[in-house]
Amino acid sequence: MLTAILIFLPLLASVLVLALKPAQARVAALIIALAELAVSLVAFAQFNPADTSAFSIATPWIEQLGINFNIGLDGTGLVLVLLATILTPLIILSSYTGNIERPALFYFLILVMQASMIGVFVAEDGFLFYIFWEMALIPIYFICLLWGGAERVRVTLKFFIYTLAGSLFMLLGLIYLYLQTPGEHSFSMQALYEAGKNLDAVSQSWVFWALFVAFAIKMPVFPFHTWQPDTYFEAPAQGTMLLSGIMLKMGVFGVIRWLLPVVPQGVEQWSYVAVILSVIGVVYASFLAIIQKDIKRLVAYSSIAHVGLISAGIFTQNSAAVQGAVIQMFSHGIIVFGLFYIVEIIQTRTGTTKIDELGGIRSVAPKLATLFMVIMFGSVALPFTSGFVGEFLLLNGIFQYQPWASAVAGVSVILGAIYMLNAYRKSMSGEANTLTQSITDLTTVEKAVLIPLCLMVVVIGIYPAPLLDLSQTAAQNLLQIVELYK
Amino acid sequence: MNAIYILTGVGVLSLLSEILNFKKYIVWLAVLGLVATLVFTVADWGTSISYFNDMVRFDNYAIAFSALLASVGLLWLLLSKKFFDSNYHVTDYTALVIFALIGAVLMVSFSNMVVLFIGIEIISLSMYVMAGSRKNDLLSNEAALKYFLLGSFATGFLLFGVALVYGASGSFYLAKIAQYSATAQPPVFYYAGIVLIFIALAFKVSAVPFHFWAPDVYQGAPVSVTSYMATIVKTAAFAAFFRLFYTAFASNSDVWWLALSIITVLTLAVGNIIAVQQTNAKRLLAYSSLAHAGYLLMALLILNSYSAGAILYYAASYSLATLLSFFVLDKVSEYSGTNDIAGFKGLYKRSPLLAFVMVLSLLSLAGIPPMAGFFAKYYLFAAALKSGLLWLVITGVVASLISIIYYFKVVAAAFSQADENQASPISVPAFQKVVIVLMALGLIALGILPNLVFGLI
Amino acid sequence: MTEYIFYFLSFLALMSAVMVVASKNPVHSVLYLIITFFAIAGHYVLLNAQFLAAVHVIVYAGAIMVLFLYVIMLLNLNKEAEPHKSSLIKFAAVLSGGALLTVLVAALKGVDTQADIVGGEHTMGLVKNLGNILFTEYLFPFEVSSVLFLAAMVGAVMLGKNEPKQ
Amino acid sequence: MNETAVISVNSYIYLSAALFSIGVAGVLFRRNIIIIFMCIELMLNSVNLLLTAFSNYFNDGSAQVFVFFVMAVAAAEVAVGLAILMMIYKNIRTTDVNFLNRMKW
Amino acid sequence: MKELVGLVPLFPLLGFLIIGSLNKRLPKSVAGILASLLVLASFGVSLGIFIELSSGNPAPHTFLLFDWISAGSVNISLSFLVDPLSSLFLLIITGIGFLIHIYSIGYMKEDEGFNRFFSYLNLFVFFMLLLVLGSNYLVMFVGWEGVGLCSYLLIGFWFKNPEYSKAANKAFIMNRIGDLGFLLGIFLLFTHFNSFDYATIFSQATRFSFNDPQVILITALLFIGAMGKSAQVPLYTWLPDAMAGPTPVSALIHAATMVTAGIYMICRSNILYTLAPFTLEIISVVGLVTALLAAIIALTQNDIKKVLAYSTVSQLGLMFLALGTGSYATGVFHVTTHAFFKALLFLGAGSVIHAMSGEQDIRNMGGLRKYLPVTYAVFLIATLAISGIPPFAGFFSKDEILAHAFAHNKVYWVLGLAVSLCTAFYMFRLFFLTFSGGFRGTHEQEHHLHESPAVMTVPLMVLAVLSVIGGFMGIPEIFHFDHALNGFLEPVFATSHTLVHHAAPDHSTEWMLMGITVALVIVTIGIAWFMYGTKKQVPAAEGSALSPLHKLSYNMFYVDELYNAVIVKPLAWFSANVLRFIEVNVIDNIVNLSGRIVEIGGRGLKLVQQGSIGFYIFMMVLAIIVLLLTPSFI
Repeated sequence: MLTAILIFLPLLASVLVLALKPAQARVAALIIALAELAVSLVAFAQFNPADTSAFSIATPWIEQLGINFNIGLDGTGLVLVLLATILTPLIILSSYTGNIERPALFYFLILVMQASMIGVFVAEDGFLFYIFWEMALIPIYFICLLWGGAERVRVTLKFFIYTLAGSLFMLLGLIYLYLQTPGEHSFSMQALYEAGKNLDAVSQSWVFWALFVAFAIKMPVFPFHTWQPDTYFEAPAQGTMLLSGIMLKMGVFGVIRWLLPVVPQGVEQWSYVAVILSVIGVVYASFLAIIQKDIKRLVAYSSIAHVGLISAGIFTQNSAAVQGAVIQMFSHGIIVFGLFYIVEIIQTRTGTTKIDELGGIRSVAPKLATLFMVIMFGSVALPFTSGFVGEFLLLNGIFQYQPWASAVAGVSVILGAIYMLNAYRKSMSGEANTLTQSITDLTTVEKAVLIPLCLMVVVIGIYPAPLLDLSQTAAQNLLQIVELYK
Repeated sequence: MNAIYILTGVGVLSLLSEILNFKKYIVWLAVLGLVATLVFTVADWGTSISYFNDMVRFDNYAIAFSALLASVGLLWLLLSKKFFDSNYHVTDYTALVIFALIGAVLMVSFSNMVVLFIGIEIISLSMYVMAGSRKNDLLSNEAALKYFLLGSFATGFLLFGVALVYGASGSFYLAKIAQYSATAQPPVFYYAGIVLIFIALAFKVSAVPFHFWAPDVYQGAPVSVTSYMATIVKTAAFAAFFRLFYTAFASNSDVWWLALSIITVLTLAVGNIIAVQQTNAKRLLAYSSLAHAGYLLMALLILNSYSAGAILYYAASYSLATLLSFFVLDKVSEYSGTNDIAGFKGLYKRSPLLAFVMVLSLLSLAGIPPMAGFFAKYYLFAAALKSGLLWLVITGVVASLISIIYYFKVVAAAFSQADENQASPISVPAFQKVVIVLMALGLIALGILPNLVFGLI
Repeated sequence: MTEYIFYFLSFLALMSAVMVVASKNPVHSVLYLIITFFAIAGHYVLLNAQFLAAVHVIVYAGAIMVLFLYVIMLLNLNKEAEPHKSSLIKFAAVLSGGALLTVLVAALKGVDTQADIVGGEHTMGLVKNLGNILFTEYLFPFEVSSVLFLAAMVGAVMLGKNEPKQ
Repeated sequence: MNETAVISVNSYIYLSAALFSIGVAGVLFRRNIIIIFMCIELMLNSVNLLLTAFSNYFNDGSAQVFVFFVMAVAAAEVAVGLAILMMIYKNIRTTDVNFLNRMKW
Repeated sequence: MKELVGLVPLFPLLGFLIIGSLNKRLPKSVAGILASLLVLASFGVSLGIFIELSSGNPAPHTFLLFDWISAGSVNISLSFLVDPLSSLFLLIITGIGFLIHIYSIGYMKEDEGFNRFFSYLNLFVFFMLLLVLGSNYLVMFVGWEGVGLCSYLLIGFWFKNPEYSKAANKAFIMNRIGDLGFLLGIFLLFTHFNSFDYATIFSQATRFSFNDPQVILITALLFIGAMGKSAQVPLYTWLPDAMAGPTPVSALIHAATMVTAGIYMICRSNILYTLAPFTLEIISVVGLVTALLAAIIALTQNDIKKVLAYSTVSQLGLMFLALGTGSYATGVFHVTTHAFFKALLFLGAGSVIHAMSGEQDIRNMGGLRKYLPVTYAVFLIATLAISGIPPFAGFFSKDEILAHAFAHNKVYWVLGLAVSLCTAFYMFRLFFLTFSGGFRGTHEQEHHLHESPAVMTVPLMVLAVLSVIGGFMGIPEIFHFDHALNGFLEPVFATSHTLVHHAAPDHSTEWMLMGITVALVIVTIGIAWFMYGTKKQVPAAEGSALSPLHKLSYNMFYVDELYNAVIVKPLAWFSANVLRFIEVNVIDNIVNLSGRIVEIGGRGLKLVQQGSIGFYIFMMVLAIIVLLLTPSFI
């Protein structure tokens, strides 16, 4: 029941928001998001990794076609649901500073987006998964289109078509699997798993690629990433946060839930390619991040690098790495959100995101600088920040899979430090210049967003057990399935 | 059958209304008539009766499509109220539209070639006239001329084909032809006949390369008429196409399968690719409608138990979305004075409702979940994959991707800043507001609960 | 004997059909078309479809062609005013017409037997029989074609009528 | 005409095909709308001829009934077609079929 | 006491949390004292532990805090290991840490970031304690990176100066290079032992044979980490730059504690290293090269802190030499004594700089003896200690290193000796230039000269005492005393010692070596005195012509420039040109190409729709002909 509430609460409430006046809309949106957070926390409190049946709902939806409204929560899904429900109120809150035009529509879209993404994380039916997957694309498209930067029309279109291209092939893959289910075809997750594992190796490879490309584009994994920096750059801050903070996790989640267990042989056969691509992406994006002149693009490339690591880790099919991926998704979500928010704060105050034009902010806005630093160190995966736990588990997992891959991916540990620290130094250190000398330090709202974020970064870094425990069973089950059908 | 009676009555009534001086109410009368048609059609559900020596057969297929046509006609009437109000020939138009609907119903229910032929001709003749109904507008003239000349040219091929098929099978009855196809060793000219009929119907559904009339006619005709042609005429044509080929020529599918494959791929490709180039929204929608013909052709190509339902569902979702988008286009061009995409600029400011409706319908046309258009395509893709037509599905997928480009052009325009001179708010009559909102919700509802429709037949 | 008549009529029909296309003056075209129609009517007679032949002459030669003539006269088109298509297009037109014919003939050649005959003791074409079929079996299309006529009539009237200036 | 004349159905099919092709070629050949229109009538007539031949071949009247319908439709088409022609002529003062080509691409 | 080990890192953590969160709201005086007291409390506990361990209860104790990361087969607990090695380091860290805290109260008095400084300092102590206390490699790594963080924070403490920030970045990034090696090393350990715990790994390590490639790889990777942290060639260039931080930081982090983490790590993993003599050989060479290179550079430097920084690098090199020869305890011994006298040197230098109002160039100093008597005295002691004059602390430890080097390889000894001589020379050069002769600075500076307050001088004096007596904890056997330190540390290195027995040089050789060393050192000091004490030579001013070798040394062998030209620039060029090209012109172009195909296709195709009916019909007829042919294809 809670699972259904998680989906429908924001979905239905969003319509309400649409009808409200601007001032009411933003308050209402925040309240709804907080209510949603409360629901997810209740789910978290009640969650028992060993028995998740309490969260499952299975009803036929389009019975003739074997399409079901099957939803449920497992550890992985819950972590991501938590991420979505934690970030959404913060994202809404973060928009309070800026002057959003047409707020009702804006918050409506954010809430629809949230509902869709949660739907992706809880769907246990291939068709349902696909529906939510696509549904999430529409609001973000409009958010980018309506509130984005100068080049938004072209860039968002490219983004939309690119990701849609991927997901349509995923749809084909899913349909193919569906048609392989015995008797009256069914889209239910179990049926698809069964169908997938019974395929011969060649078909599994085809399905693998059909699905992988979709997820790879979403994450994005090199070389499917070129939509991403532009989109992040053109999107409004909240759009970027949604995209990078939650939405790209859909891709990773897709791999965990809808790729690895579906075509184990295909994965076995091709995972090395996926790992290689991911690892190339890690280093490649890191190098590109170093030369970025714009801090927003820098963060965008850093995100590609981080996600590449997550993706590589998952494809090693090492249970610790999968858990690492899950916690890293959470961590990356909050950190990248924080980074983009800080970029947004800097941009609204100075009007620029060019690194070279900034400088000396630390002397005029020490609080901003301090929180930025915490988040930055989370991003460079310093121990005792949330970034470390995941990165460590991932790198270790990759190492056990293929040592050199880990060594190459590990270069990002250095490169990450280079670009983040340089960006920080150039923007924060030194004497304040004409652009930065008059900026004000954080407002209450901004603090309300950033302080919880930084606390999460540190607390998860020191005590990740709750999140790790969530994914433990899920990861083991997953790998059991994979092992079983290899 | 009731549909034909009622519609004929309404048609004649509307002609009389001029004489009897109640032309003011005629549109509403027609609306009532269509409601009655709908009700009486649906009431026959499941009966499958053939009438008049098996000239027409109202099986579930026919009833479902008649109901669809009646509903679309009803909605069309409601949305085109202005077209009638502003027109001197209101009664004639009403009559023509209703007559065309009769033709459409004949096309979905025929079981004899003669009826098919007459149905096609009724609908075509009405449309020739309607396309030219803006008599002093050269574009409208051009549309009428092109439609008429090309249409009657195609009729020639239809007839030749029918004659050849008759010449081999000795009957105009679908059942007998089917029997003949299945059992006999037909002469080659029988196949030629099938191909000729096929070509003529491909023309009616505006499949590439017999599509040349469509963009021009759609662009030149008044928006309401275009909307009628793109929905009702196209639905009827596809229903007829499928009915004929599924019942009569299914066992000869090897004859027309290659031809159909070619034109399906061409239609998907050409429709979408050229649509990207359009700056005129009306013409863009025309090409879009062309592209959708490609998807419907896919359903023919698949020709399995999924097909009929797929066509019905696709036609329903497509018609709803198309009606809506043409309605918005009409409103926008009325206020902007242009059919260009640029006219959509600032639509969100000028009328949020219209913008929303437009977006929903375009999303549906583009096939984005949870809109009905998505499920329509999904259903087709699934059916095609079931038949092992991977190449077809990939073509469809690529075509869908291309279609995003132009649909989103309009969307982007609708949500961009308005030009100075195009900032006036657009007003929509209250009842039409209700109608379009209901239709938009219908698009979503159809998408979420597709089994309301596709499983019917 | 019948064969000769057949060949004569066929020749007449084809030749005048060609002339319809080839004549520069529209009025000539009309006249040639009328000749074609008469030749076809002759074929009908040959095929024992006498009633059809009569109707054909009345409808086509009597009504339709008169209508054509009327329009041509009304629009004062009885001169060779037609702009000429370039010879390339003409060539292409003839070529594609020929190609179509070839393809059609190729497609039609499979008629099962030469022995099947046309002519003979057929009474099908009599009014009685036709009337019987038309008003029993084909009653529905017959009635429905009234809708067609109504539509055509309304349409034609509407298009032809002058609208009051608004 | 009750002698047993032997003319194969084939001959009629060829004749019709030839007439039909001439009609098609005419449509392609001419630019005058009226002539094109007449060529289309020619095409329809070839069909009628073919149908009648088949009717005789099968000794089945329904084909001849079909011919009636074709005639009816042709008449209706002519009515509408000429009305359209008149309407257009009023506006553009020409019967050149290619004159109206504003809408393209 | 061992059970209370949890308190040791807790106190400084508390200090960081309290001071860091209250920041400016806390009065400066309170912050300084609170921070110092908390470290003192840690010191107290550490001392208790030390006493307990040294008084006959040397059994290691593991203290489990909580399970930190537990995922799949990875199980990492946050737990502490108390054994002689860690307890010794605890003492050094908290003891010297405390002294430096006290000193900083005076040194940083005027700074507006006073509270921030102390919070960082406490954080550093916390992480350093974590580093040495961890009972598995991951906790060590936490501390390892944590101290790197604090180092970064403190080097860039005066963030308004962009150069300082750059130095901080450099330090962090160079450390990260090492850290990657370290990380890969522990991954490889995990591959073999499926654990990160010392206990598990060390108990099973002997299943590797000597010089097993895997163990060589593991130790080499770990050593890369040590190179970064302990500033060894080639990753040493950050340390001289790190002098940008406040001087107490240089003393604590970049001399006494953090930079010795590498030595600690290798000692901790001594079993693995013992099993990999090949790696040990590498370590010796790297240590020697570093020691020599840094010593040569230090000869010509004019910045008082730079000299000390290179001296530190050089001394660290010596420590690695000791480790490389397999004498881990000696390395630890030198770490300890070095902590005393190098901290003292830095703090003394701090006192000088404090007096000179921030001036660091020794060419502008001179004759400070009379202005800063206390500083002068302690600085002299420290200089003697580092130069290896008996009986000061440095003598014993350095002598032990040289003796082991001699036993291992004579060449090492010769080079080690050269390093010692250089050390003596540059230190006395520094000493004479600073304290003897006449004052060479401006009048203003001269007017301002004053001895530092007691809060600064008292720690100096304590350290001076330690520098004098510190060596006695490890008196060589030839003096007929027990080597207390060796005995104390024996449990840690026991396994290594059973695996490999290092033959100590016989007593006569040792006496001889000792004699040669001391004699040469005294001669060197004499030369230095001659050059800078009596002749009052002053190093050439900036930009004057220098001999090639001098120039090379003065410019630090152009290593930074070399790195820049060979690594940084090419990589930047590669990213900016090659990768960017691939990104924009290849990958993105391929993506855009699909769009362009549609675009171009559309432009071409739409021309077919050319508007005239004649053409349409023509196209239709053509299509009909083609389609009519299709059935015949089948």
